[in-house]
Amino acid sequence: MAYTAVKGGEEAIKAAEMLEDAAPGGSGPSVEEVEGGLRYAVDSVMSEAGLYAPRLAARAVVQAQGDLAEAAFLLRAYRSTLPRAGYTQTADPQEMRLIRRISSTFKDVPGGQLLGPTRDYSQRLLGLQRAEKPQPNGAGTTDGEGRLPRVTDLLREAGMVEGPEPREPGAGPFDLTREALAVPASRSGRLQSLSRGEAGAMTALAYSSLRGYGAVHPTLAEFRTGYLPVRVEHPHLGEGVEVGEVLCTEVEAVGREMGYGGEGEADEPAMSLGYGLVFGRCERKAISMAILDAAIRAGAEREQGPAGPAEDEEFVLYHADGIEATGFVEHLKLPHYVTFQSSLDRLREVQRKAAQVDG
Amino acid sequence: MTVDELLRDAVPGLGNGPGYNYAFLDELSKRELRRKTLKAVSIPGHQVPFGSREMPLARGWGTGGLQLSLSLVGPGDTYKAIDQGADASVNAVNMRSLVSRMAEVETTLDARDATIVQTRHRIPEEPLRGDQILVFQVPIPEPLERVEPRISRARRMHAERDYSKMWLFLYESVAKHGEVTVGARYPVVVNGSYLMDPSPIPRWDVPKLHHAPNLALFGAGREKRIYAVPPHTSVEPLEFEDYRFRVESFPRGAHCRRCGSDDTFLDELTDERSGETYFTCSDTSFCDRRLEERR
Amino acid sequence: MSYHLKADSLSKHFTLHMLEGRRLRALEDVSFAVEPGEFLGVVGRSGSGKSSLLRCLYRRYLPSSGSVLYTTESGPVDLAAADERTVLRLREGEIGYVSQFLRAIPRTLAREVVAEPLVRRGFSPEEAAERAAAILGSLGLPSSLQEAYPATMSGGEQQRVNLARALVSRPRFLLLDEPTSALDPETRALSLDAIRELNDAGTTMIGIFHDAESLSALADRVLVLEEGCVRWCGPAGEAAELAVGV
Amino acid sequence: MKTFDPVFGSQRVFRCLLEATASPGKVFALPPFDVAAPETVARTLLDPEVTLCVAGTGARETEDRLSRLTGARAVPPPEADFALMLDAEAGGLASELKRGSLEYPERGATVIYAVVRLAETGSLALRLGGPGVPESRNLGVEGLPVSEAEALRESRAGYPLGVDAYLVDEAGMVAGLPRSTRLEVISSWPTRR
Amino acid sequence: MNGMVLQVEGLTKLYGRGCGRCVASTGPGPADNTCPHCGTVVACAGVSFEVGPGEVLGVVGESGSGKSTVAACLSFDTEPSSGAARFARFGGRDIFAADAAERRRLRDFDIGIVYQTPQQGLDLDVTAGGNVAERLLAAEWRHIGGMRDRASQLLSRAEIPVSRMDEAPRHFSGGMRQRVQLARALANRPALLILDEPTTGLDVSVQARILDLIRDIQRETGVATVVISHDLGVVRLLTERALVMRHGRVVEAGLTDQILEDPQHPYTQLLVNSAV
Repeated sequence: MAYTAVKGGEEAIKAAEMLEDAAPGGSGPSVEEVEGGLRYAVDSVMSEAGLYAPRLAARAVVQAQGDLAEAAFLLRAYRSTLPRAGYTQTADPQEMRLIRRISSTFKDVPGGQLLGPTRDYSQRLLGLQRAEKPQPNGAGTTDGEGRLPRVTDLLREAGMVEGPEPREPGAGPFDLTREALAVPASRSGRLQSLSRGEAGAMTALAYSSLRGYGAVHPTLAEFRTGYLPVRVEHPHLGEGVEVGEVLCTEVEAVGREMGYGGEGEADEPAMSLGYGLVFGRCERKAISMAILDAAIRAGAEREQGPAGPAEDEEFVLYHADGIEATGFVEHLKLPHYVTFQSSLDRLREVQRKAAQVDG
Repeated sequence: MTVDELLRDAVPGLGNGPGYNYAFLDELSKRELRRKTLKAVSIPGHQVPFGSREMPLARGWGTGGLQLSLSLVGPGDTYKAIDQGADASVNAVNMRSLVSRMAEVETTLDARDATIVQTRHRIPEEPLRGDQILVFQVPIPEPLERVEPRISRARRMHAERDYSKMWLFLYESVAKHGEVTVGARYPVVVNGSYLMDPSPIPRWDVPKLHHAPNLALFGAGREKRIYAVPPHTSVEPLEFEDYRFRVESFPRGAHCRRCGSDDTFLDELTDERSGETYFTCSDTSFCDRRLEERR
Repeated sequence: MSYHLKADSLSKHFTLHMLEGRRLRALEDVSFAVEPGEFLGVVGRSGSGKSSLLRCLYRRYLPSSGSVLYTTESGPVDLAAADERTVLRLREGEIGYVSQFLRAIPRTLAREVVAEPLVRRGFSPEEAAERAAAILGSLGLPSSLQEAYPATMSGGEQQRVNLARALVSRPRFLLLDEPTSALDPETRALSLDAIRELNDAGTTMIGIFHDAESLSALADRVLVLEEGCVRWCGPAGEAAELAVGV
Repeated sequence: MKTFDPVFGSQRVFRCLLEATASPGKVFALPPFDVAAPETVARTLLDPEVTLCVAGTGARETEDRLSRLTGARAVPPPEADFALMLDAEAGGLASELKRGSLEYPERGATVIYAVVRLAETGSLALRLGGPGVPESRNLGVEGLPVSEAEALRESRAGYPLGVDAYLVDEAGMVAGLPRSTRLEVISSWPTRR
Repeated sequence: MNGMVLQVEGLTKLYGRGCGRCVASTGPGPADNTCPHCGTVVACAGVSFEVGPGEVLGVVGESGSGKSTVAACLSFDTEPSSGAARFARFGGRDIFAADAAERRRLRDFDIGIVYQTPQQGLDLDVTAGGNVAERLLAAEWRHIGGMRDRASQLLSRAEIPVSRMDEAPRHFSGGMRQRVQLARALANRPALLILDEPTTGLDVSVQARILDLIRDIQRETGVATVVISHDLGVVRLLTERALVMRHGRVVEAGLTDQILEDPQHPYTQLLVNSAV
């Protein structure tokens, strides 16, 4: 009968698993095929899991049969079993080996626009024939040596954009995986939380802000995708050693929300800055993250409180995590008959009292 | 070197499948959970935030209770898991298999044999002893969530022990319905101080928490909080002098169709053939034992 | 000589900020004294500063300079400089004021308007209402009108409510600003009787009257004002030869 | 003697501490290891995420060792999450430690006192009450000055703010004094050492 | 405390980072309350007054004068930048120095407030009786029958028909909502009542009834009261003493009838002469 039978839960679960495994269809793509061919799926899973491991992410995508929320969940659950071997040094996104770099602030931006590999500017036609894979000419990336100037630095020098936020006091950045996030969150806590957020949820919230539920409608000062070197301190030499690189997308958005100049500067009005940095080429999410970062800060400064859900830090940070949201929504599939019985009892009591009054 | 090999080398612990530490969690995670658990016991009823790890179960499926159990268990333990009172319910089965696989502990269906009982939505009918620990899976740890969804505000209300909004919620249900309409998840005050959510147990089980001889630990994985009721601690449901707290009542003459009990919490079922309502014990192991004894 | 109230070089100027700071002089260097139980009449042409003087004494106007020494039951107080709380206490306890026009409490029955000062002094609402009815009756206000809002009444009726409110608590000191101007001769006589009765019982009074009869019927001495200055002050009888502005 | 094992040793010590916290004042035997009992407690609870201070005779050396073994950062007492008092008789620690805030009372410190002996009677006799204590319970301590017991009690005057304590004796016995426990000094006389 | 109920001294509230020159650079002189140096808004500065038992003090001024900031500080809705408010029921101590628990106690028991907007002072979706009962619950009343008796007394005193006690104020008119607020504010017999524009935005006839009610209840209970209003009529009717505020400063203080008949400050004269 039901999954709540007194006996047989164990058998039922095994049978259910078997049915799932035996579902009709081919064997699906291999881990390698997913890693190479479904790059955005892999990026999305890494980004939401908070673990940069393309091979494992691809494996998760295969195991979840393309359910990316499930795949991110698998990877994040796996991540929590991993001990922390050490801490990397603070990475400087300036060092990124760029494959893409766009600025929408100025027609001609120092360092130039680098469109990189994208179909952003092409027609979205569903291809009905398999296309030949073209051979691009050139490496397609900068070498990371000749650093491109940062648009926000230029704007800041001109006094147009707020200064950097003062460093948070204390030993180091907040660690979301070690501590429960409380709001108001530190900036590092907020950015970590957003960086692991669910792309769809973040896009929706950022969109609501653009549509007027809030007032953040920024311009992308800089949008960069590229490989960011990761360094750890050499245990004996004490200097940084590059141990690899991670593909990241970084967004700096400047907004007409007026802030003030930074520490020690004249109190001149300036544009505020929203920041986004995510694993992989999750471009939508990176932009949304920058909007939400700016929106949350705008909300905190408003005398009358947040102007919309996107500006409400607690609302955004507690609802943007896809793993938490999907888990709780899906837990409704679990049995609840004890609590339901308890509700029935109250309802009957209320009905009985109502009947007494009417009678 | 493969990823798996790399990980196996990096992780201390036993051979619980490639890449997994004893009891699944890495030692640092366990340590944090343990520290927070001790604080939770030291401040009964207070919700201690912790850096809840992702588990191989979905959020909302008992990750909090599971993390507590995994930080507690050692080779000498005997573990029991129930969901809705039943050891064979899907969630309980999953918990039991995971914990026994990852921590190599004995499992049992008999509450008397367990050192750790992990539960969703029920307290066993069998009275627990002082050497047993009851671990609750908590979906929503915040009792004030019904009246204040904002965590930051609810936290301030706890700081000030400002519970008039919760009382008002109960007042309103009496004003509107002539009765307190809270079913399960009945709010309680622990040690005369903090308002606490006992997790969605039926009201039937709430009195069992009051001055219980055993330690009760509550874990909310998604909401990342741990709280506790030490043994011999007062746990009082909110009630008015003229509207007392009452447990669920079953129709006159209702009893378990299997073991005949009329003093246990019953599940209401419908006979597929006759269409009649009948009852069985919610605590299936307890029911089995009674049935055995009566034979 | 013991005085109940003594004004010394009292002046009142107005600065009209909305009219480029134009200054108006209402009172200039006014000095006089009233003995306990005495009735001092104030006379003068319209605009001579009579009402301003009474208002300064009651502190509805803030005097610009000078002093107003008032002997309370527990010692002297300078009404021109006293803090607000002292003034309010005196208004509540011993200084009454009847203005030319009714400033009754809106939406309150005549009898309640009159009873209110008593209630505030701790009388029971019933007893206060009884006394209010009695005094309104003695001023010739029919009980049907006592149960009406004063705002709906004629000028004369309003004036009697006003007077009754001041008399009912039997103040030690009473300021009267044309309290009978709108009354017919019959009710005016009743009002004057009530005022005199209180004066005879020991209440010190300063009054402005629009008619010579009322003045001569009540005043022991008369203060004559002209353009804000004291022109003359002396026994009531000697004032007959002076022009009394009406 | 058995080597302290970070996985299973910690697990057993933790369960013992949990019982001690849940039943304040009751004396439990810590599992014996090749490390001094108070240090097994520290090594069970500390890791790089928390801070530590050690006081008493030989504090510096112990602090260095624990920092190295657990990764916990050594800090002055007012910043410490955990404090270890090697020589409880010196006293004066509880009043310096952090007590948490009303919103986050759990941020109050945990102090581990190394004492001489725990029993039902001792030169310092405490009467305890509160959660985990049916009616009341007596605890005798050898080697904890009355002033320190008073300082501990004072730290909880603003409950839920306060300092949580464990007493660990030379025989490897432990008793918990969480902040919810009401403390009353019923008798004391100078200890011999 | 010299028998006073409340003594406010030097109450100052700045919105913004402040630069040390804010207070000196704002106020009636510069006719602005935004600091020209740093953009900080000086909502009020150096406001001092006292209220005695049974007294009603008016605070008059147009919007932006800082009068509502005074109310917001006294009801803990905003934190003053500096200044003190000694309160007799708080042992004569400064309420701004109270800790969170003490503040809640003060708000629950000792200071009643009626806001201009009912949604600030009421939960519009909780029954009228529940809104009153919330105060009683905070005062640890635990008997529903008893609370309902007390709530119906208070509500009927506030001219809310008892038959509507179990309806939510969302369905009430603006005037009724204000009366529920009043009943709620008085539930625990506060020592101080703060009325922040209690009748603003209501129809004239509704205003009149509420003002009468406030006056009567104030007389009956003798609660020390601070009435914040831009409406001189309200202040004339309810108060005996008043402060006039502009640009965050008190520009005039005195007896209410004196302020209305013989205003000293240019702004007060303008205000009095602007009454229609």
